[in-house]
Amino acid sequence: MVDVFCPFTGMAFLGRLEESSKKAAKWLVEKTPIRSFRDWAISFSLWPVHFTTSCCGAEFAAVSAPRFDMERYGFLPFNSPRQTNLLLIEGTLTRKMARAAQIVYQQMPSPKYVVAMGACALDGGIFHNSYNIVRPHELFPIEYFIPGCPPRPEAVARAIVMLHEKVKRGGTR
Amino acid sequence: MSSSVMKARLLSREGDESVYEVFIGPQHPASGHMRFIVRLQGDVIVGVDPDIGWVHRTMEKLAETKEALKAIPLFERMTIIDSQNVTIGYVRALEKLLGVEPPPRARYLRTLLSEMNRIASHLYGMGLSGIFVNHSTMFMWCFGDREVWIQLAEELTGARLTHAYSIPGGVRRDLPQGFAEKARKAIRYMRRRLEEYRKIFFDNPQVRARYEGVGVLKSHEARRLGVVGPNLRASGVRYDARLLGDYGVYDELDFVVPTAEEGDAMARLLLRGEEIRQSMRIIEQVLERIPEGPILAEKYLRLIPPKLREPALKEGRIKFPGIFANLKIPEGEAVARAEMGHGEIFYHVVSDGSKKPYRVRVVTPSFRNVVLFRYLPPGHRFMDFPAIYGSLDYFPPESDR
Amino acid sequence: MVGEILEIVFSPQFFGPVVFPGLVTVLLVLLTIIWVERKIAARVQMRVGPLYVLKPLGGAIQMLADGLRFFFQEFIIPETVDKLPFVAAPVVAMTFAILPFAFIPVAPDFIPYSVPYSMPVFLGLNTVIPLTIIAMAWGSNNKFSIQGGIREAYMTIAYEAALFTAALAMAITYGTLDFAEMVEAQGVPGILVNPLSAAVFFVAMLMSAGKLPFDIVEGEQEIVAGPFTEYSGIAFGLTMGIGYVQLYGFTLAFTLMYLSGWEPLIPFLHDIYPALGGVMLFAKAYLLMVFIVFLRSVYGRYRLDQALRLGWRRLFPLSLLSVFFAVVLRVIGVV
Amino acid sequence: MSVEDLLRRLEEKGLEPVDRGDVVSVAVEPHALREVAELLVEEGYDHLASVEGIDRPGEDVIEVVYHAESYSEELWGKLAEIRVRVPRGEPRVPSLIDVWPNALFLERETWDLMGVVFEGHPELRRLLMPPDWEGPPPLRKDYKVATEGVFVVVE
Repeated sequence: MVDVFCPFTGMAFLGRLEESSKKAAKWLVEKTPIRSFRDWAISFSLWPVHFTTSCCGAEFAAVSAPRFDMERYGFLPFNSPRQTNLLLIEGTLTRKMARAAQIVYQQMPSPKYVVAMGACALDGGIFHNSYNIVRPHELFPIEYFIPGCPPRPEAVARAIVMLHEKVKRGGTR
Repeated sequence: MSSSVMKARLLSREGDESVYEVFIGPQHPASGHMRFIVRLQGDVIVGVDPDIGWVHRTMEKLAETKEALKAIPLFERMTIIDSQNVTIGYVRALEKLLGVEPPPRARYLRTLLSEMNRIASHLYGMGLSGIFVNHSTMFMWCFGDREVWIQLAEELTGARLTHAYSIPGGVRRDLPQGFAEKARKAIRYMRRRLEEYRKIFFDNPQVRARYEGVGVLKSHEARRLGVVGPNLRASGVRYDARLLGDYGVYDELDFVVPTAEEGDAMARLLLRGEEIRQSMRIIEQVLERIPEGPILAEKYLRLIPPKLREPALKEGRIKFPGIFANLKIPEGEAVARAEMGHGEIFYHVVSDGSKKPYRVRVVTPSFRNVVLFRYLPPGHRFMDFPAIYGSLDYFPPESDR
Repeated sequence: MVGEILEIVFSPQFFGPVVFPGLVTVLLVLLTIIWVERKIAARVQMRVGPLYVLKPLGGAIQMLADGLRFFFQEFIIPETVDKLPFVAAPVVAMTFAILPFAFIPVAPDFIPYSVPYSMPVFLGLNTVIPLTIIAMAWGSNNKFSIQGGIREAYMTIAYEAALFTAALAMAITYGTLDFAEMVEAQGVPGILVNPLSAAVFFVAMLMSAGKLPFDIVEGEQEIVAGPFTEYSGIAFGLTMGIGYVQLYGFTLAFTLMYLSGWEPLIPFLHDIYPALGGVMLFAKAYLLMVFIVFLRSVYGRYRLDQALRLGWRRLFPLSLLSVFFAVVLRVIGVV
Repeated sequence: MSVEDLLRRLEEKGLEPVDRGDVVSVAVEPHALREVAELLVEEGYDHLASVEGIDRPGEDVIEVVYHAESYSEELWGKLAEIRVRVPRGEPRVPSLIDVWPNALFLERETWDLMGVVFEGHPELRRLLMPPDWEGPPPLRKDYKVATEGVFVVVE
């Protein structure tokens, strides 16, 4: 963030080149045709990060496996949080894991979404009185909760489709 | 090998400044819910420190706060992919304390679901071992075929994964109509698929190159380390908790406990395939021989009010009488062992005569296999590590409980 | 005025690098081949694959959605990275992946930059990419990235020697270093004349483009995404594309060297506009690419040391053998 | 290598083994623990199946229970159980990692969750609990968690 000499000071860029270019880019991205284009692209490219927090991961794997195949919606579990935009909390979040989940969430580039899966992620579920769990809604802004213990893959698929539609019509901001 | 040499290999090594430490997990494409601190010297692993506990949901403590029966669905969450086998041990321990034996039909039904779960669990493990060498087809095939067995189990019990099928004294539901035919069809399908797995995976030169001769565990080491399950049998030790005759009807059935001598990762994978074959044999025999009769012990059937008892027996669904949840567990102790897909699970239930167990100790197969992460990888290449991990069929929530 | 612009646009010097086989075609190939890869894998794996993004065409524009998403996503430059290589390396890598297309002839009278040694120039420009990948790895300042960079360095040395020597064999066979002349010299497709060289070139090509079973550099099961672990947004989109662009370039070169290039030429198309004569070349290269991405559903990943052993102990001696073979062919005067 | 041998040898040591069907149970003092463990290894109990602590605040002791298991066919159905009672205030037992190598993680877990100190264990670090866990070992009876009500209506 340095002041750059700019002959058009006061005309095009108000003072700081970097900041005003960011503003301009943001303005451009928020304009209607580009924004709806962008929302369309994001909605068909929800890539969850490879981050299994608990046993609901078994059903999460089933979601991308042949019978339920969420890749039809462009849903592709991917390696590093830097390249993904969806964090699926798969079941119980233990205290140890919650910290990792927070770091993973911070590492993800925006726009990013969180979907909490399972009764444990809702409010503890069967482990509501455990000494080692946290409720994910205290940590992240969560778009959708998926009830069930574990939720059936259909339910997970439905949540993803709902998120997909929400993103598509620009409902996530 | 003396135990001191073994101990030296087991202890974690910090290494000097030439060691390159890589943290694999908890967010990592190949770690699932755990972390490995892998110490490398060049490309060679000097030591691995498994850091578990990321999914520790305090099952043992919570079991003490619940009525004994309610802990069955709780323990299922340890190994959600294998929930009948993980709870059968607990149910057996309760049965020993309560002094009831399940009727023959219930024992057959338990065996049936156990084997279906074992197949699903092995498919899960084989699928993961595929993705750990980036063989995505194996992963997808196994997970797709797993759905066949999950659907069958759903038909039998009403739940995809969390069956809560065995209860002290029997099972919860009877065999649905037309189940035998569907199961036989699934077996025919699976036999055909296993051939295809062999073609694309087990005989694939790339897979053989990655798995053969990697992570060799010798027989005497496996004995001393208390390794369980297919990992033990692949090292040439013939031991299977099903052979103890403590639960199910395994002593009446004709099946083989496969073993392999090599003890490497490939042997562990092939053994899982062989166990699926044996499980299918067991299912066929169970469907043939299953006797007629009640599915809950007489002692508990009597607890059901008479006007509900007749429909319950007719429909084959047990609706729990209220008193059932409030069973007093007689004072005493019981141990039970059962063979899960991953290996042997051990339960020790201590009761002080109240409704809730005083202490439940459960040692899960994955927890007993954790030592292998210390023991096997040193000396291997870094890229062998996922192969070793994949071949061990380790399930973190089970280990952490 | 319009005529002049059109003349410039349709001159081989512009049309070659920018439209075909260059930038525009590269983007088109990128968009489709990744979709083809995912679709083939899905079909083998009893799935459907990308579909709902464009249902009538089976989701063919899935990569457009993914690419746009990367484009609009935040590009995070972490505090700990070395900013210049981190930001510049993907761009440089992409540039050097696209530059070689200027030296690829697509039809008899359509040679963008006619140099008498287009083959070494093409291969040489491709060897810059590993350096940029190492720069990315180093700039990322991430343990996984550095591991990936080291793997890239090892792999580069292992496959490049074999790749160049195999190509040399063909140069000896045809007596020229120019792609266009090679195609003209091919009465019989080169793959039949010197199958050894073709096999070595093919495997080395797989290694170079980082395709299965040699996607060791990005080995996600060990090192997350290798050198690209820290990249997000548009920069990751670029890094993801590099491998495919390289693959496209190599398949074109393979077609020119071993599969008799644009032959059989379709005179009707060639008469309309010379570049259209390259349709056969493109079709062959594309089919080859489809075959290569199909390998994803058959193979897993080899280990680093196994790949290196393959490179040094098998491919390199075999490539030397193929040179010897080419010399023998030349001496006895078969070609 | 048979159960009779084991019972006889334990009795020779002056202990009182109890055969409870599938378990041979023997109570020992902490100082004799290692000796008995080595005896069990000689008798074919080659690994541990479990190490656990049972908290008994009423008697002010923690009972450390070891279950040894064997992969030899003669001893399959019989577990060997060693019970050690240590004071609740200062629960210390010698580590058996030299005798049974796989006690490594089992003992570490028992330390983590029950607070039993295994003397001579090389790495008593947190295993399952978060590394910054403070407060009493969670499996002790004085660590209370909310209990469930009874939701079942008695018909």
